[in-house]
Amino acid sequence: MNLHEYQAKDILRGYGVNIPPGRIATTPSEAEAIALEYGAAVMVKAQVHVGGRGKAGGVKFCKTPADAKEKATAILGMDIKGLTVEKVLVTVAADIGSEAYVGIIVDRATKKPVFMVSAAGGIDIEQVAAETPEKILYVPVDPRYGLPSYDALRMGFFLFADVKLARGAGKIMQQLYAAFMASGCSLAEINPLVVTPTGELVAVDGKMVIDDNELDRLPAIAALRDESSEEPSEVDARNANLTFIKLDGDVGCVVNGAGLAMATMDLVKYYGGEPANFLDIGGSSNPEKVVNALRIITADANVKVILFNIFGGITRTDDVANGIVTATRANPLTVPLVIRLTGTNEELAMKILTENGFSASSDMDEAVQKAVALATGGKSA
Amino acid sequence: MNLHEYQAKDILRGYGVNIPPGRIATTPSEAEAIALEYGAAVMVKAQVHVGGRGKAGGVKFCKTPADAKEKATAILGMDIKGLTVEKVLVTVAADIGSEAYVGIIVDRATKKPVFMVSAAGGIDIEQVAAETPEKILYVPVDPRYGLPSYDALRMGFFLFADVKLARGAGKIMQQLYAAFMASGCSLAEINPLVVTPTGELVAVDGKMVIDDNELDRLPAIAALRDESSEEPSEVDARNANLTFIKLDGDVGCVVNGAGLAMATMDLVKYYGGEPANFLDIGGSSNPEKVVNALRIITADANVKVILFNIFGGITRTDDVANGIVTATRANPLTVPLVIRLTGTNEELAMKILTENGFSASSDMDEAVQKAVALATGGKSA
Amino acid sequence: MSVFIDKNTKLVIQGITGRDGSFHAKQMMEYGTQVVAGVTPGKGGQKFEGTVPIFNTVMDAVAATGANTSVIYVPPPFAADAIMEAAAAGIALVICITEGVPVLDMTKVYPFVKEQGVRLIGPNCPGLITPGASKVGIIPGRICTPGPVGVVSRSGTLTYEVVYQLTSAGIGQTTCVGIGGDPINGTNFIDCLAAFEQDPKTMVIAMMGEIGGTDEQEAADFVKHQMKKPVVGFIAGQTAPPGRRMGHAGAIISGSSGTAAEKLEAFEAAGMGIARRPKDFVELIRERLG
Amino acid sequence: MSVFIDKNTKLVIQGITGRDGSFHAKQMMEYGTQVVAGVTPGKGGQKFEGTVPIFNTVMDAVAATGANTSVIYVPPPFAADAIMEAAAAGIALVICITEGVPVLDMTKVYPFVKEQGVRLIGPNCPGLITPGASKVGIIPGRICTPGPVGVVSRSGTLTYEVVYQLTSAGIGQTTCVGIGGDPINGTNFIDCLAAFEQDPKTMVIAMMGEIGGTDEQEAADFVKHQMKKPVVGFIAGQTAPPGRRMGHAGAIISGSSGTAAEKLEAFEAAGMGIARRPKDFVELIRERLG
Repeated sequence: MNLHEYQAKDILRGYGVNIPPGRIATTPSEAEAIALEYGAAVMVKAQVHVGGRGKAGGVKFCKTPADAKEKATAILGMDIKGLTVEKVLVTVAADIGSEAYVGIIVDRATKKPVFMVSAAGGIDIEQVAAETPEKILYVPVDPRYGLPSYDALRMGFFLFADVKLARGAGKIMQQLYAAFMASGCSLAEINPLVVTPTGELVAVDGKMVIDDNELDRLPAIAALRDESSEEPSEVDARNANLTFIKLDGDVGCVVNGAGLAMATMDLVKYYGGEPANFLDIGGSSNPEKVVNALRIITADANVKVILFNIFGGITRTDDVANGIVTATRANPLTVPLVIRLTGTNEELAMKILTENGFSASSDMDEAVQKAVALATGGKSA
Repeated sequence: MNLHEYQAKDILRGYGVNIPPGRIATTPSEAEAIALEYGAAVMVKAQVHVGGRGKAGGVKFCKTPADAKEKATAILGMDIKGLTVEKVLVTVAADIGSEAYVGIIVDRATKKPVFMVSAAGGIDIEQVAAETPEKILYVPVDPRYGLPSYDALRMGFFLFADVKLARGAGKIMQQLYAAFMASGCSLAEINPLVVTPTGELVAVDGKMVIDDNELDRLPAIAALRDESSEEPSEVDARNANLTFIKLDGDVGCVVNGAGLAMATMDLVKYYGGEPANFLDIGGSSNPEKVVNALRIITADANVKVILFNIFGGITRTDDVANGIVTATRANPLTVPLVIRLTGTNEELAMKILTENGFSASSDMDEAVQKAVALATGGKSA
Repeated sequence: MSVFIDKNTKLVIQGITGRDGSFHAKQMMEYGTQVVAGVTPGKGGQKFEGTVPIFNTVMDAVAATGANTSVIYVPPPFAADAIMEAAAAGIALVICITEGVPVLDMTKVYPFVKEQGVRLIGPNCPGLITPGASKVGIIPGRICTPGPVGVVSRSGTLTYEVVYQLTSAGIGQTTCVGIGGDPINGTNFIDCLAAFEQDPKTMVIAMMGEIGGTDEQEAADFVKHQMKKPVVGFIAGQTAPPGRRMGHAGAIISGSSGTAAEKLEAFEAAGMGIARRPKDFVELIRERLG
Repeated sequence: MSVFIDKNTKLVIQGITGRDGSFHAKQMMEYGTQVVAGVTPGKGGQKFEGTVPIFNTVMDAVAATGANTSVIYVPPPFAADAIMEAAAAGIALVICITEGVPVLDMTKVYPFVKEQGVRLIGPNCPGLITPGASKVGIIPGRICTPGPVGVVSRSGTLTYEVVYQLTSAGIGQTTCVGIGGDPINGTNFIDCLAAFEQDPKTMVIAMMGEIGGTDEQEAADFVKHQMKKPVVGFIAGQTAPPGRRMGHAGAIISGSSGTAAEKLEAFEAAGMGIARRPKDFVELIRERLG
C-alpha cells in the first residue's frame, strides 16, 4: 500500500525527522488559509500515488496566500497519469542549499532492509543508479541488531564531509529506519533531504510503501488507506481478499495462485488472445471469493469471455464450483464461461457443475484455446 | 542499583502488568487516608532494600483504614537489618489462589538474559533452587530476537495447565522482559505472581536491580535512586565515582582496580590484619578521586592506618601522588599513611611524594606488612 | 531416492486443528506420511482423528515423538513465531505453508533458522512431496507418481499443473518442491538444484520460475557451472505488465529488472531447455531422459 | 612466539584523540607497536603526532592501512558500537579497554563478534602485551620482559602486580592477556589457555581469577583434561564479604556461589599450582620451569 507524501511525513515527524510544517487542503480557500497561517512562502503539492508530479505541474511554489489559492485551484481536480488530484499538501517552502537522497527497501538478495543514500538527491534515484551508480552507497541492515550508529555515521560521511552534518544525517537515518520497521514498510525514502543555506537538515519530500501483509496488525497504518486515489475495481478486489490487476484485453481470468495466474495470462497471449486482468483468488478456498471475482470481472465492459483455471491444492475445487453456481444464479452471465478445474475434490466439483448445467475441462491448454476462440469470434478456433 | 518495590511496580504497570493499586505513605495518617480511598483491605509494606521484610514484621495485612494506620505506625521507623523504614507502600490486598515465581537475570554462562519461572512462588527462589530444583524452568533469551511468543507460552504452560492462564502468564513474561531490557536491569522479578480465586493474574510483589553502567543513559531510572536507604559512606563514594564497600577492620585501603583491591585485602588478612574497606579508585586517574577517597576512609573512626596500593596503568601514579599531597595539606591526617606505588609515571610520582615529605615503597608485601604492623600496634611487625 | 523427505520423515503439524491444518493432515495421513504429532496450544493431551497425539508446544512434541520435520498451517501473524519454535525445538526441516507472512518478520526468521542449521521451505509455499513415500504440505498426492524428474518451483498451483502434465504423460518424479514466491524464503532454487544433483535417482530437473528478483538468473549460473544433470526451465509472467509486482527500487540494487526475457536469456546461456508453455515440459523432459 | 599479537600486528586506535586514547597511543608507539591508524569521527584526514593518519571510520582506516587489530578507548555508551564497527570492518582482533559498558549491550555484541568470527578481548580489560614485540592496551611495557610464561588474568592492576614480580625475579613472559572482569566478555580463560597450550614458546601459565561466576572452575576443568603445560592459579577476593559483588540469582543458575574457596578447590582438583599471595607465583613458576 502506498502512503501519500503528507501521511509519510506525519509518520516521519513522529520519529523526530525535521520536516517543514504542512497541512492538507481539499479546496483553494483552505490552501490560502493554511498559507496565511504559516505566514511564509509555501509549496502546494498534489497528493496522488504516482511519480512525476512535478513535471506534470502538480507541485508549485507560492510566494503569497493568494498565490497559493491560485495554484491550488489549478492543481485540485487536475488529472495526473489517470488519477484525479483530490488533495494538496500546503507546506512551508524550505531554502535549498543542497539535496541528498536517503531511502530503505527490503532487498531480496541480502534478505535484509538495505539503505541507499546519495548526495545526488532531488532527482529519481533510478536515474542516478543508471547514469552514475558510483554516487549511491548501499548499506544492508541486520534487523536483529538494528541500524548501528557506525553505519549511520558512515552513510552521513558519504553524504557530507562536515562532521556536524554527517552526524545529523546519521540521526535522520536512525529515525527513518525506526519508522520503516515500525510501520511495516517495504520502502521508505526522503528525497530530497535538503541542507538549507544556514546548515539545517530538512526532509522536503517523503514516501512510504507498506507491506500489505502488515496491515492486519497495524490498524493505524491500515487506516491511512485512501481508496479515492486507487483504481475502483482494484479496491473492490482487495476488499474481497483477491489480488487483481486490471489490463486492457478481453479474456477475463479467474485463477488460483499467482504463478498459475501469470502462466494462464501467458498462455492466453500464446494462443493469440489478450488477458483482461490478473486475478488470483488465493490459496484458502471460500465460495464467496468466486462470487466477488465474477462481479469484478463482469464490471469490465471489455470482457468477452471468462476463463476459470483452477488447480485445487489448498483450494478445494468444490468450493469454487459452488461459488460459480451461486454467482451465476444471482447474476446470470452475459458472456460465455470456460471452466478448467482439477485437483482437490475434483469429482465433487465436476458433479456440482454438471448438475447445474456447466461443463468443465481438466486440460489447461484446451480451456485457454477455447476461451481465446470465443473472445476473438472464432478466429483462432 | 536496587529499586524499591513500589518503583519496580510503577515501571511494570507501565508495561501493562496487572498490579493492584498502591501508593507510598511516609506517615501513619497518610497510610490511613490511602486505605480509606481504596475502600478495601490493604497491605502495608516496608520499602527497604533488604530481603526478609515479611519475617521481620515489615509487611502487614490491614482490614480497615484504622488498622492500616496502626500497622503503619508500627512499621515506619522500624529497623530491618540495620536499615530504617522511611516509607511504606499501601496497596490493595489481592485474594490469593496460587502463587508462582517469574524472574529474569543476566547470566554469565549463557551471556544472555535468562528467565527463571516456578510454580512454587511466594517464597525465596534460592530456597526452591536448593530444595526442589526440578520446580524451576530456565529459559535463556537471545536479545537479538527478543522473547519469542513460543518461549513465553512454554513458560506459561510450565506454570499453568490451563491455556488461558498459560497465555496470560506468557503475556506477563513479555511485559516483564520489555521492562527488563528498557530499564537496563540486571535482575527483575515478580514474586509472587498470584492467580486469584476468580482466575485473574496479579503481580503482588516486584523487584528490579539496575546495572549501574546503564544509569548515565537512563536518567529517569537514575532519578529513582533513594540515597536515604543506603549506607551514607557508600553513597558518598559513589557520588565521587569510587567503588567502596565498608567492612569491619582497621586497615583503610585505597587501591586501583578491583582485582588488586581484593588481593590487597586478602594480603592484609594474610599478614594478620583486618581491612576496613574495599575501595577501588578505578582506572582513569584524577587527583580529586584520591582526595575523596581519603575523606571517606578517614570518616571511619575504626581506621588506624591508611594503605595506598597503586599500580599505574591507565591510572597515572603522579596524579595519585598529587591527590595525596592536596588532600593531606587541606586535612592533615591523624593516622599513619603507608604508600605503595609503582607503574605509569612512577619517577614523577616518587619525586612529588618525596618533595612533600612522604615516603613510598614499590613492594606490595612490604607495604601491606608495614600497614598491618601499624594497625596492630606493632604486634606483627 | 529423493530430496529432503522420504519414508523416514516423522512429521509434526503446527496448527493441526485449524481448518486447513486438519484437512491437509488427513490428506497427508492418507498419502502415507508418518504424521507423528500435532501442535495446538491448549489442546495438549488430545488426539487428532483418534490417533495423532496433540501437544501444547513443538518442544513437547519432539520430546515425545522424535519428530524431525514440521509443517506449519498457522495464520500469518503467528507464522514467524511458529517457524522459530520448530527450529528451536530441534526440528531439522520446517515447511511453512502460510501465505501472507510479513516480509520484515522473515528478515529475522531467516538468520534465525540459518543459525540453528535448520532448513526452512517457504513461507507461502505448497510444500513438497516424494511420490510414494511422503507428502508434506498441500500438493495433491494423486497428481504425482514416482519417477526420475526432480521438480522445483516458486509457484504453488503452477507446480501442480506441470506435475499433473508429467504424470499424465507417464513421467514420474523423485521429489517435487514448492519453494514459495515470497521475497524472502528459506530455500531457493540453488539449494534444490544442488540437492537434486546429488540425488542418484533424479535424472532431469524441471524448474518453474516467475518474474521479479534474480533467483532464476543465479540458478541458471549454478546450472551452467555446477551441474551435470539437464534442467528444463519455465518463467511465468511473460505478459505481466512491468512495475506492478515488484518495486523498481529492488531492481536498482540487484541491477536487474527481473523480467521474463532476462531470465529466459539466462536459461538459454546456461544451456537449459526452455518450456514456453507448461505442456512443453513433457516433450523437453522426455528428450532429456533419452 | 606469542599468542594473539606479535610483530605483524597492525593496530588502529579507536578514540585516538581522547585523553586516555592519545596517552596510551604514544605509549604503544614508544613500545614499538605498529600503530597504523587512528579513528575519530570528524578528524579524518588529520594526523596523530604528525605521523599516524586519522580516519572518520574504521572501515576507512582498514581500507587505507590494512589494520588487522583494533584497540578501543571510547566512552562507555559508545563502546558497544565501536566494537561492532571494528568487527564489521574486517578487523580480526578487537581489544576494548573501556570500563563501564552496560552488560545488556554486551549481550548483543557477543553474538555479533562470534558471527563475524572476530576475537574480542574485554571490555573493561587492560589489553595484552607480547614483550619485545607488541603492546595493545594499557599494560605498562617496562614491567614486562620476554620469556616462557603465559599470563592470563581477569583483573588489570593485579596482572601488573604479578608480571612485575615475575620480571623482577628474572622470569619473562610470552604474552600477558587481561581478559577483563565484566560479567560478559569476549575472550575467557579457556580461550587463552588453549592458545598458550598451542604456543611453542610458552612453558608455564600464570592465571589470576576472581570471586564470582564459574569461569575459573571451567578453566580448571580444561587444564585437567585438555592441557599438558603446567598452570599456576590465584584467586582474588578470598576475604571479600559474600553477596556484595554478585547477585545470588546468578549463583542459582550456575549452581555455584562463586566463592574463592570453591575456585581454589577446583584448581587443586586440576593439579594446578596455587599461589596464595601474588608473590608466590615466582617460586611456583620457577619450580615448574625446572
